[in-house]
Amino acid sequence: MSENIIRISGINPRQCMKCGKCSATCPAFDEMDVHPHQFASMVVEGRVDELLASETLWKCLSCFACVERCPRSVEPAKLIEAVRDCVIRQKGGSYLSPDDIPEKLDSELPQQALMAAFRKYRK
Amino acid sequence: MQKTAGLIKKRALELLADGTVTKVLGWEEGDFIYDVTPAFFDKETIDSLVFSSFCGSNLSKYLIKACKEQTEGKILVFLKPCDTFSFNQLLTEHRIDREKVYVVGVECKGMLDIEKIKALGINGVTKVIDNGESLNIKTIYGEKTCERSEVLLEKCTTCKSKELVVFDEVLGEKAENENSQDRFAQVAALEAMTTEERYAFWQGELSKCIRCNACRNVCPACSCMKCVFDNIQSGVASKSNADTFEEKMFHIIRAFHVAGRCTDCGECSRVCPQGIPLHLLNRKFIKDINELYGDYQAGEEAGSRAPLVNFTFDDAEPSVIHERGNS
Amino acid sequence: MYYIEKAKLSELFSKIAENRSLYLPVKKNGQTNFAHWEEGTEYCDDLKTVKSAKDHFFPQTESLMHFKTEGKKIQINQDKIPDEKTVLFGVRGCDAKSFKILDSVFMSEPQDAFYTARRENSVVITTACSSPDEACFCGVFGVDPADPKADSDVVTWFAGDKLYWEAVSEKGEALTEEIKDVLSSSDEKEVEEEKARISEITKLLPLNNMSLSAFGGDKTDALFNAPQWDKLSEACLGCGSCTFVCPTCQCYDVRDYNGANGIQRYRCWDSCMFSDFTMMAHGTNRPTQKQRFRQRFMHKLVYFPANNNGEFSCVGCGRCVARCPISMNIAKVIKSFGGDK
Amino acid sequence: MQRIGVFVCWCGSNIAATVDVDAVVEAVKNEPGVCFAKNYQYMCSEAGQALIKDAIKEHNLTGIVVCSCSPRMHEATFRKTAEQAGLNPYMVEIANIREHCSWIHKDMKEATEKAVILARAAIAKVNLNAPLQAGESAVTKRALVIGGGIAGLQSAIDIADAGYPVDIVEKSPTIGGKMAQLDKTFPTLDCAACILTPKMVEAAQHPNITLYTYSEVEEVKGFVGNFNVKIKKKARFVDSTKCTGCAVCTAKCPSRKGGNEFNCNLDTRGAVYIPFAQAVPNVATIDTERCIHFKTGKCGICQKVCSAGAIDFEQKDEFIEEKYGAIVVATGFEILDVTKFDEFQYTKHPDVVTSLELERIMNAAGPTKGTLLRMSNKEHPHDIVFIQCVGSRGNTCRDKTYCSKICCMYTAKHAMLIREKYPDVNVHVFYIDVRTPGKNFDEFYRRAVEQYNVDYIKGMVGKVWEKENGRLAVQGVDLISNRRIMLETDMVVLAAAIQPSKGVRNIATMLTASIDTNDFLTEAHPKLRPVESPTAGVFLSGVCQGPKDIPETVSQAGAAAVKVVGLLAKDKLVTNPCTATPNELMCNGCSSCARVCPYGAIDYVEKEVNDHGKREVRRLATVNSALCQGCGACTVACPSGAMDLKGFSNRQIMAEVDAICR
Amino acid sequence: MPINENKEWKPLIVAFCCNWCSYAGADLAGTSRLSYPAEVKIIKVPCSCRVNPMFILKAFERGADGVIMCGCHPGDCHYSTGNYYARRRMTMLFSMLDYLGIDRQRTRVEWVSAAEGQKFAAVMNDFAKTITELGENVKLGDLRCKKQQD
Repeated sequence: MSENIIRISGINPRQCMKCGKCSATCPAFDEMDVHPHQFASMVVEGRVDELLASETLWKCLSCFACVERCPRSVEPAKLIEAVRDCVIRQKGGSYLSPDDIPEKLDSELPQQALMAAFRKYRK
Repeated sequence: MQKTAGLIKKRALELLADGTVTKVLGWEEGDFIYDVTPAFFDKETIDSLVFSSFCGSNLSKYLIKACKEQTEGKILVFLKPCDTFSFNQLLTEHRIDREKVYVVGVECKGMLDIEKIKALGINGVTKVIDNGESLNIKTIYGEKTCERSEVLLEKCTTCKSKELVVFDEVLGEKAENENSQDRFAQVAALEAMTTEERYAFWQGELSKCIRCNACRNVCPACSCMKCVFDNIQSGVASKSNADTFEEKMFHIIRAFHVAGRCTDCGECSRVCPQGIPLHLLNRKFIKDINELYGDYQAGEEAGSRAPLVNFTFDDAEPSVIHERGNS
Repeated sequence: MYYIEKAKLSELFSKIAENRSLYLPVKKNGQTNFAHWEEGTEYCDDLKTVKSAKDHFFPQTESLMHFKTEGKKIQINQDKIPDEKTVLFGVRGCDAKSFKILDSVFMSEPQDAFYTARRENSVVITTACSSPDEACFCGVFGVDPADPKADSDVVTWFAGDKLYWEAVSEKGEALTEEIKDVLSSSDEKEVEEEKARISEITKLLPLNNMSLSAFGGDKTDALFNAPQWDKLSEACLGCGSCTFVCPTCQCYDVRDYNGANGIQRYRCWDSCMFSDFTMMAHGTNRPTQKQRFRQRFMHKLVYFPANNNGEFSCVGCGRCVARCPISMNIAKVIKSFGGDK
Repeated sequence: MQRIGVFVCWCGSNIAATVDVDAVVEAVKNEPGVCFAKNYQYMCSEAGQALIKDAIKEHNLTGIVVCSCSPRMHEATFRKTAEQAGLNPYMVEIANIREHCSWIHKDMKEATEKAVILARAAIAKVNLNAPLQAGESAVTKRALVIGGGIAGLQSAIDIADAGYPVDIVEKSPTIGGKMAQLDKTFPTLDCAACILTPKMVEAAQHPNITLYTYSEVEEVKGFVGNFNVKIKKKARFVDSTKCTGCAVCTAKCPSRKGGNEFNCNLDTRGAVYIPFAQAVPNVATIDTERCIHFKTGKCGICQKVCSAGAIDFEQKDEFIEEKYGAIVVATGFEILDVTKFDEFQYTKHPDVVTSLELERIMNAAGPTKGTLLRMSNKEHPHDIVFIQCVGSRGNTCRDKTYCSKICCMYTAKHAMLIREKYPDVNVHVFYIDVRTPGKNFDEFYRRAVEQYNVDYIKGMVGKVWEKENGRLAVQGVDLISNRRIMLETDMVVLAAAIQPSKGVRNIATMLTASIDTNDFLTEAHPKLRPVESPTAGVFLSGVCQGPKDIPETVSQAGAAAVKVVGLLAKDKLVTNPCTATPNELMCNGCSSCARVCPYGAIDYVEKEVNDHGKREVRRLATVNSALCQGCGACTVACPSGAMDLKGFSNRQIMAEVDAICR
Repeated sequence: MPINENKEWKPLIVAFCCNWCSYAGADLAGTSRLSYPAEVKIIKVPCSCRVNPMFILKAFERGADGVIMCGCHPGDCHYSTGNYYARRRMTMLFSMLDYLGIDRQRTRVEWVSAAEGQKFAAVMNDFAKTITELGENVKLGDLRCKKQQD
């Protein structure tokens, strides 16, 4: 599973020097249960189940601040995205169902975002 | 052509007369119009100086010896655009002395190959009149004609440049280089073959080699005092192709020794009595160099650093060869 | 006189090849040269092969002996003298004459065993030149391209749709006897017409009337220091193309090749035009290209006749005229010494 | 024909267990040139060497082959042995039948066959060996030190003390380097100026030292023992023989807008300036870029106020050529440009400073006269955040991959000094790792934590921004407690990476000294020759070789000095005899060889040659055998094979190929 | 001693190693007892830039089935720039051999440092495997050098 994540992300998590800059940068840090800086070592340690269950996957904004700042080219957002992909693949592509949409709709939500969400969370 | 020939003779006379030069290097007329011989002329002998569509030979190499012997005054040399590249390359390698040479650049629209005329079945040629587009050929079997473009020298069909890169003055009308074919097309075609096909091709061609050394001796880049193949001390000396290995060794090493220095003047193929397309070896190196190390034209600029005596830190690894297709 | 239809040439060749190896001009990779005939090989009737026919008797490289070391002992093994029975078809009159010139070098004492064996085992079939070209000047050296009988075993003519066949020596007769099945008898009418036609063309050849009066065995003093050599040799590149295509050049070098399998002693063609020709410990005795150039022509036109009853070592084949990269050749040499007068 | 002896070593069982040494001896006996062959248990032992010596004498051997361990191990040994027996040491070849044979193969038959082939190759080579004589070259007993920082000064003083004249070339107007900008030094906290300025004065006054300040190396030619160096003394437009350093001109100069480099541009200086009060030489320099006179032709106030009449607007650059036996490179370092790290607001907010800027702020001679003040409003700060590893240890395009080594210690120093002087200031240090190896270093850091209550936070700062109250917000993470840290602070100090000075590339090229991907000069051997460049006669001192602190720099500077002294103490240098040599009769002077020579060892001469009786003047390559290191690049560039390498000639290598492929 | 007494064909591989890195790397492979085929025979040269294409052709002429050149990693050359020239030269030579239809896998360049004993052995094992699979070199040898089976 770890290999899968490494393959999908194209990232070598062993490059991480555990400086924490990703977490220091992350705008969604407080919302997360597993913080960006933990991702690399958890992938290395094979604690994938915890990651798969983590809220963080859905809290990460993919703003790429961590990717931008990471001095070691570990780029946690890509790791998180890879874990997210794994979850989606496991669920058979039904994280987001059309039934969920009405309650999520609000007047300011752009159509684009909806389309993007479907593209991303349904396979 | 006749006009240019007239201009050339006139300028040679003038420059000899006003003392600008003491000697003229040009072409001397032969028995038939196509058999001109490179020759040095002075005031007395200048009459036999000619210029025709068969002046394909590159005169620049003769300057090596001539510059050494020239003690006073300059040598006038007539160089076609492709020859000027060789001239520059010789300057780069300190083989000739720019101060001793007066270069008259002669514009060129491609030189002719008597072999190609004969290959058309035109036999017994005694005279050829170049009308610009077509040729009138007198033979002992009557008059014949053919298109000029059919019988250009191989090197002229793939002319790399009509630019004179070095000269003191220019004669003739500048020709366009529009009809020239891609000079790397044949190389690319060979590259596209399978290894076995290429092997068969070269085996067929190189096995014709008789080691007459004409390719080497005519080559302006082959200006060694003593070639490794003639030097019994070198450990690789050989005089004949007693085994097929020797023909490969000779041609690989010759191409390698001129790699990055070869201006692609095409003389090697022109003079080969067996018609081996030797230029395809040199062009392969030129193509590789252009692709791997950036475009480089030997002789374009005097003093430039040849690619094989140069490098960059991020040059391609030799493994690029192994990664190529067509095995 | 016999004939065979041109269309049936391959029958003739297979017949000849039944008991002997047949060599004839073949076009390969754009160049015509003598090659071994096998079923399917196509005869090429080009006027001239690039290399002359001399290779057949005097190949460019030839192994002479092998040395082998065992411990510190050395063992010498002579190479086998060739015993292949051969037929050479399609030889032009000029090349046929060159064999005679080579014979006087290799078959006079000390006799060259390899050359002699090849020569004795071969039958030479000449073919008249139906379309001589501007570089031909064999007439100057007494060759008749219309009827190359001299120095030949069988003479052939291509005329109309037939190949005419006439044996002119014992060897030729013997061969004819062997293959008579495929030949038909004929009169000489068409051949005579062909001979006349060729003779007419020969008159038009621009180089065919040169005079050799300036040359000969007694002309060393007159020619050696002649001023013409400077100009003539000026552009010479020092390559060996003239030598290697020449049917009469016969110089060779003997070399040793030290391979993993012992040492091979072999000979290979050499050229007096090469800067390392006859290189000796002290250097070369002809250090300039002028000297080397002069040597080649003095040898052909002066030294050779001096030692061979006035026979010139040139047959006027014109190969050097066609092949010299800078268009310098023996015809120009002859002319510059007044040969065109 | 050579008379060759072959000596096959058993190396105890190391070789003999896998290689049938008797069979090897038998097999090589019939090789050309071999007239003696023997095996022995330990060839390198005294008895083994005696065996070789006896054989050389008894059999009149002209060359020997030792089949043994790697030549890297005992080639020198056996060469000496041969020399003792009267044989030229270069007539010895080693066939490596241990590392390259017995140790890697298990099958005895296979290993024995290979050993025989390796021996044959060595025999084939010896057959073509010729005695070689090591050359000699004289040594110029003078050293050049490039860079006048602490590294250069220390090297220069040590060399000068040993009695050799030394010239220091310093590109800025004063010696002292980066250390002069420092306030205090760790771990003793003594003031940098107090320990540095005496050294500067010592160098200036030392009879064996010549200072070339405001000067640069223009050109280096020559080779170890014989360098020819051209030095450019840039025009100061002040006659240094007249200037008394009174500094009146510097005070009166009306062009005051430009930054003061010495104070990291935190304040300004005049166009005519003396970098700092203790500058050596204490001479003013006119900055023509800023000088009104040079820009408009007007002004000239400095000239008017100078009582010594030292101002000379007409002064020209001066060139000095000097010969040296050895060169010490001590070009030091500079601070990484941190403007690319926009998350820390360095370019936007004056209260975000680098550590070197903080040094100046803390220094009594600095822009705030030593009072710790915020640069934005000149107020006393209450909180300071230090961020470590800015630009170090990363692998992205804006980072350096290495650890800058000194930051952990100077940050601890800064934290401690601030807490000592201003106990009211809270100090936070964001770190990834604290690296403090060194004598009293970790104790020093612990003191900062334990005694001075410096708040060390394991984690990085993600971003810094300005709050409405003008203070700075710092968002970081504490990896130990796995929580987000939000701090409000008055100042942020960035421990910026250090990198080699920009000019070093140019100097390395001139010296043909190699540099690594980070532009640090490469040492000849990372462990055994750490202060020597691979280029003979060039030595490395200080940070130009790699990040170091002051004590390390000084000890390395001393080591470099010893190497220089060791070199200058010799009257003659023995040169490697395996050098390239051109065959004059074959050289055509095409320059290919010179273009590939990494040492500039090839030159051309017009020379008359006698080519078998033909005399003519030709352009010929000549090799300076003292410069040539014997790489052989030229031999392949030469198409005619005129250039060959002694000891590794074309014939010799081809003979080896032949022997192997037999 | 006759070489290759047994009939099983084994390739002949010539390795040119620079003195400073690759030769030392080979030494380290030996010291570490990392085996590679005995068919590999090493020739020491001062630097990879000393390797003349003629040496490589010579080896093939003499019956080598594969030729490998090892030098310091680019940037680590003892002579600072030698291997950069070698790199270009070998690229060109290999390209020409390939162009002439000679199996390009028979030639190789590897950069092996003095510390890479492991790599040296791995490279030699791999190269020997490649050459064994390719079989005997028939395209570029001199027939006169073929060993006679007597």
